Amino acid sequence: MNIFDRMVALDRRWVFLFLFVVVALAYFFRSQFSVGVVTTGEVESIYNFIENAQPGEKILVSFDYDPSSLAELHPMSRAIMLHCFRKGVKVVTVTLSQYGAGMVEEITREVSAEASELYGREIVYGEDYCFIGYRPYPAFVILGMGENFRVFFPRDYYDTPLDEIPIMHRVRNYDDLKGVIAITSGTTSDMWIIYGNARYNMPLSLGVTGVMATDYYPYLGNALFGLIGGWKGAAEYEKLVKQEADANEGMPAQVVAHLTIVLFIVIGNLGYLMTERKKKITV
Amino acid sequence: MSKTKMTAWVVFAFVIIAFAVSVALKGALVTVGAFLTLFIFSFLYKDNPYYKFAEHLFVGVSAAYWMCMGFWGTMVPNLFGKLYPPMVGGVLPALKDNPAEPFMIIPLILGILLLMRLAPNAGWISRWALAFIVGTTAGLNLVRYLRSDFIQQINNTTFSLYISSAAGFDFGQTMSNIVIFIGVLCGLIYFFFSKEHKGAFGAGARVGIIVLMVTFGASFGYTVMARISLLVGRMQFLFGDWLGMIK
Amino acid sequence: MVFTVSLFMVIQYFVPLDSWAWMYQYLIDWTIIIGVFALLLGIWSLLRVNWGKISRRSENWGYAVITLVGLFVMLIFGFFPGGGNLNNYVYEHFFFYILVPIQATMFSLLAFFIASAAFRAFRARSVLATLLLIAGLVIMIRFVPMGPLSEPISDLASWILKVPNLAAKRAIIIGIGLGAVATALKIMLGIERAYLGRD
Amino acid sequence: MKYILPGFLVALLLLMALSVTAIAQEQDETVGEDVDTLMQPIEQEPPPKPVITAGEDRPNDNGHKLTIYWDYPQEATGKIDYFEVYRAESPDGEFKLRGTSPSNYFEYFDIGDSDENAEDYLENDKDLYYKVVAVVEDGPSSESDVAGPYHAVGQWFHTGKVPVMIAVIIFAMFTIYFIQSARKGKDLFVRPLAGIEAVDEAIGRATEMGKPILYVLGIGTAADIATIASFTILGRVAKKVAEYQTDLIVPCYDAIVMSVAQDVVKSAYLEAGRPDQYSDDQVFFVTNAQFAYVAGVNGIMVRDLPATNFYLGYFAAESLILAETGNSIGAIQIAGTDQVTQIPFFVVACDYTLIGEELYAASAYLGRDPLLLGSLKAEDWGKAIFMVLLAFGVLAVAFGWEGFREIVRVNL
Repeated sequence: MNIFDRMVALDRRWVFLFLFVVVALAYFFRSQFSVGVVTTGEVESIYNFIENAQPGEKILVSFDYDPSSLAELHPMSRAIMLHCFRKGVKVVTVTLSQYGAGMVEEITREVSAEASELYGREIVYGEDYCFIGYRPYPAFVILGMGENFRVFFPRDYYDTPLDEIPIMHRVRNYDDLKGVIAITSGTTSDMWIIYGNARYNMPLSLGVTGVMATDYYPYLGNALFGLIGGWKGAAEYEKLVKQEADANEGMPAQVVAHLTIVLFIVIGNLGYLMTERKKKITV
Repeated sequence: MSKTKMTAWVVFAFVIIAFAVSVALKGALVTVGAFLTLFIFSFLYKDNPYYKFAEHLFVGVSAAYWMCMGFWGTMVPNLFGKLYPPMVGGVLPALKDNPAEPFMIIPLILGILLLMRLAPNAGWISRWALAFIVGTTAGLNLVRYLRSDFIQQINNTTFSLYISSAAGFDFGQTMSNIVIFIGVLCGLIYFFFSKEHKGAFGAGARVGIIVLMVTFGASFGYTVMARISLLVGRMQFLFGDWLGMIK
Repeated sequence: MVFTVSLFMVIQYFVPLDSWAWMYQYLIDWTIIIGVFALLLGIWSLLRVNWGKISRRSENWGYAVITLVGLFVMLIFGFFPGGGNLNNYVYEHFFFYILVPIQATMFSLLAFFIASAAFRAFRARSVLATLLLIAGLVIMIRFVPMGPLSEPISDLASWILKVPNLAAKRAIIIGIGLGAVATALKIMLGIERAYLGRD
Repeated sequence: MKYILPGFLVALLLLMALSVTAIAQEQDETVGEDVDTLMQPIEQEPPPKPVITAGEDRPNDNGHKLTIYWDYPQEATGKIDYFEVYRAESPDGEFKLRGTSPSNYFEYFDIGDSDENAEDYLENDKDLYYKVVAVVEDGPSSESDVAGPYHAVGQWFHTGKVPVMIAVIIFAMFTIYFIQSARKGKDLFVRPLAGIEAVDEAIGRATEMGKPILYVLGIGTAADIATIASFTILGRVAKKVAEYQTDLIVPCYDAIVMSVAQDVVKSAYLEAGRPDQYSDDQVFFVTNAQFAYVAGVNGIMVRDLPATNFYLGYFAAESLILAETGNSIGAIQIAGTDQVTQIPFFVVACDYTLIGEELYAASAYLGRDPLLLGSLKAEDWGKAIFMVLLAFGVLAVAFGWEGFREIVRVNL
């Protein structure tokens, strides 16, 4: 058995071992080296969207995920909110996920505290952001908010009437917002496209998990103006707002894992092509 | 004692000692979680008694878990609670005063019919329950799929092939739209069953399968990211939560 | 039976009245309840198979005991002391410290399998396999910083995800939609009867 | 026959065009009367009065909802904070606050509950009266006159769903037509599918090797289309297996799926003349937790070493775990699912993959049942119609007729 035969018939357990060791090392030493994340157009367009907003303009951020997808989606939620607070863009938050309310409350509180520290100004509930709560049946809520936020949310999560919240003043529906960013881990993303964008035509972009992302690329440029997919997308956004955190810390592991897989594919193909050539000669 | 048996006992002793040490140092709960995690990972090397243990435990516990969830989450509030509310008053006081809904006797009967299949020679009765379930969803699927997978798709694919932007005629976008249009048509041609893939039709089908393959490769490549995230999550548990080596 | 309920489900889609929505809700509730009854059948089958293994003392019968012990411990704590809720110590801890870690670990095995599948199957055997390979590689190396090459690769990756991806998924979805509708119709008309256990 | 398809298409387009005109309803809004502002001798002068102009039922719903419109002088909107909308069941009854609207919008969508025990129940076909208050938070507010009666009504037919209904009717007609012609014995051609051709070979291989065959129905319920298609294939496979006297293992995820699979396999064995070889131990329940099921099936694979694995049905993330484990034991693997996200993994890791619709078609292929083949023909016509509509749509848009997209839009 020569080297090329071995390359073709390599026991997959070597692949497993190698991958495990490499990912573990990269994760251990994640703070030692940083990877240059290449930003992509679909993430940049969300960044630019907020960057070009005037202070005082409002966006709706919908956190449609539950704690099980928190690890993957939380970094992008944080980066987007920090960016808004830095620009003075006001954030209206909502959740369409049954188990999302407690989580959103926590995220908004944490991020606003962090932003207060970072940007040296108090981020105030009601002035800079608000959380209007959760209602079931996402499709109907999305349609309802297109009519008037008060249809499903007469009061916010803390039971304050919407008209008494300064940012909701004179905000009736999507028309009064600069746009909507929905961070979702399930079918609500389809609903935002079908019932939100198609019907009310507001600028919409999505933040989704890595598995879902390929399903939503096709909507870029028509229904969506931007898309953030998984850790990579979140890492790009963190880089754009210069607030590198969780997603960027995960990137070394991601990069070496991808490199490992690419390497093994190359080994496999090299071996395959060489043995094939030899076969042709002998026959 | 053969050599393999010896090794097995040594490994077993090692696992037991490690388990005991871990319980002493880190507490029982996180230790159980960590060892079960390692047992499952050991399957990557080969099937072994530790994986078998975790697997069989997992199957038994999960089956019971869903049975209990189904009972307390569905049967009690939606069947008993509606059929005769006072019956569940003890556990779900909120439902106690609701009016009884006699119609709920129907699923009870259908459910019992379903169980009749355990009795010999009465298996055919259970088909009534199956017919009910399948019939209901068939009707639902009929309209749902036609709406979302057929009509909605026509709407989505009907776009202008010719794109001009502020800068004038947008060549790239126009080409992309043409590729999408042709791609969809050829993809559909590939799925034709009653026509032989020959000549121009065959060429269309060939283009269709090419587009499909490119897509499959891309989806596969993209998913790697999500799967590695899962692995990193497990490492965080093993090295962070359990061993405390990383924060 | 099948025809009546399925026809009702089709018609209710077009009728927004309360009374119809009410019937619809009932039908959905019923199917869920019947599903729970069926779980009993499942548990019965599980018991039967494992008990069979134990009584025959077949290979690995010891593991069948583990399954049954896990099942009964969980069932007992799930049904009796709870008093209507499942907040008892054993039930919750079995869930958090046995089910959750094993589940997450099984899921994370995918990281390894996706690597081994890529290694084994991404070979340039034919034109189609090569296309699969190239598309996969482009998407994967978009992660890796590669200096001046990064930009065009990331653009190409985006294009693949936006254009061929859209066309292919749409074609598949339309096919599935039509196939599903045809199957639903066949069930309504009583042509497809395999689900009743006979052809 | 030649004219049937074009005929259908023309009829379809006509019907769709009609439906669009039906949807476009005219709103009759009465022009508001002049607002007479009362001058009051206090420091702060109250804002002008809103004038309710209309209260309309929402079309295409179950009732319980009304939209209230009012007029308000544009220049006065800056002076007020918001509007409050009140409702009562008689003009001099008790008015209850329904909600608010920002000062720059002059309409309110009153959604009542459809449950008569609910607090904000809005009864259908009942006289309802409204008034609107322009609120100034730290000053006097002004109230509109009571307007009404308005009614909320439930509709019998959802006009926004007309395209779906047309599609249902056309598709049902196609299917019935082709099934009828298949019944008459018309021979229908179907192209070969590699995955299906391989079934016989795969079963034969297992027999030669003396190893069992593993058939996984996926994690769908008995009502999922993919599972139903898989039952039919299971029946064919089981019959062959019984004829060859090979072992068949069917671990199940769903209990109902298990009962059906037992019946399917039992009757297949009966058909093959070997009812004695069947036992309920072949088709058994594992558990209905996704990954526990995978763990169990993986265990079966590495211990029973099947020569052939079938994965046909509904699959989620477990697809690749199963397929890779199956590959590691050297089994021939035939997979098929309608889950778009999982198809790539099967394509990569299995020998043969039925992509999406091919899975549904497989049952007809294996059975060669003219009735089932007839419906394949109907599916093909559906695709042809789709392609024609698509081409038509693209042309329509190219010539600037956006109306076409409106026809094929389904409103919720």
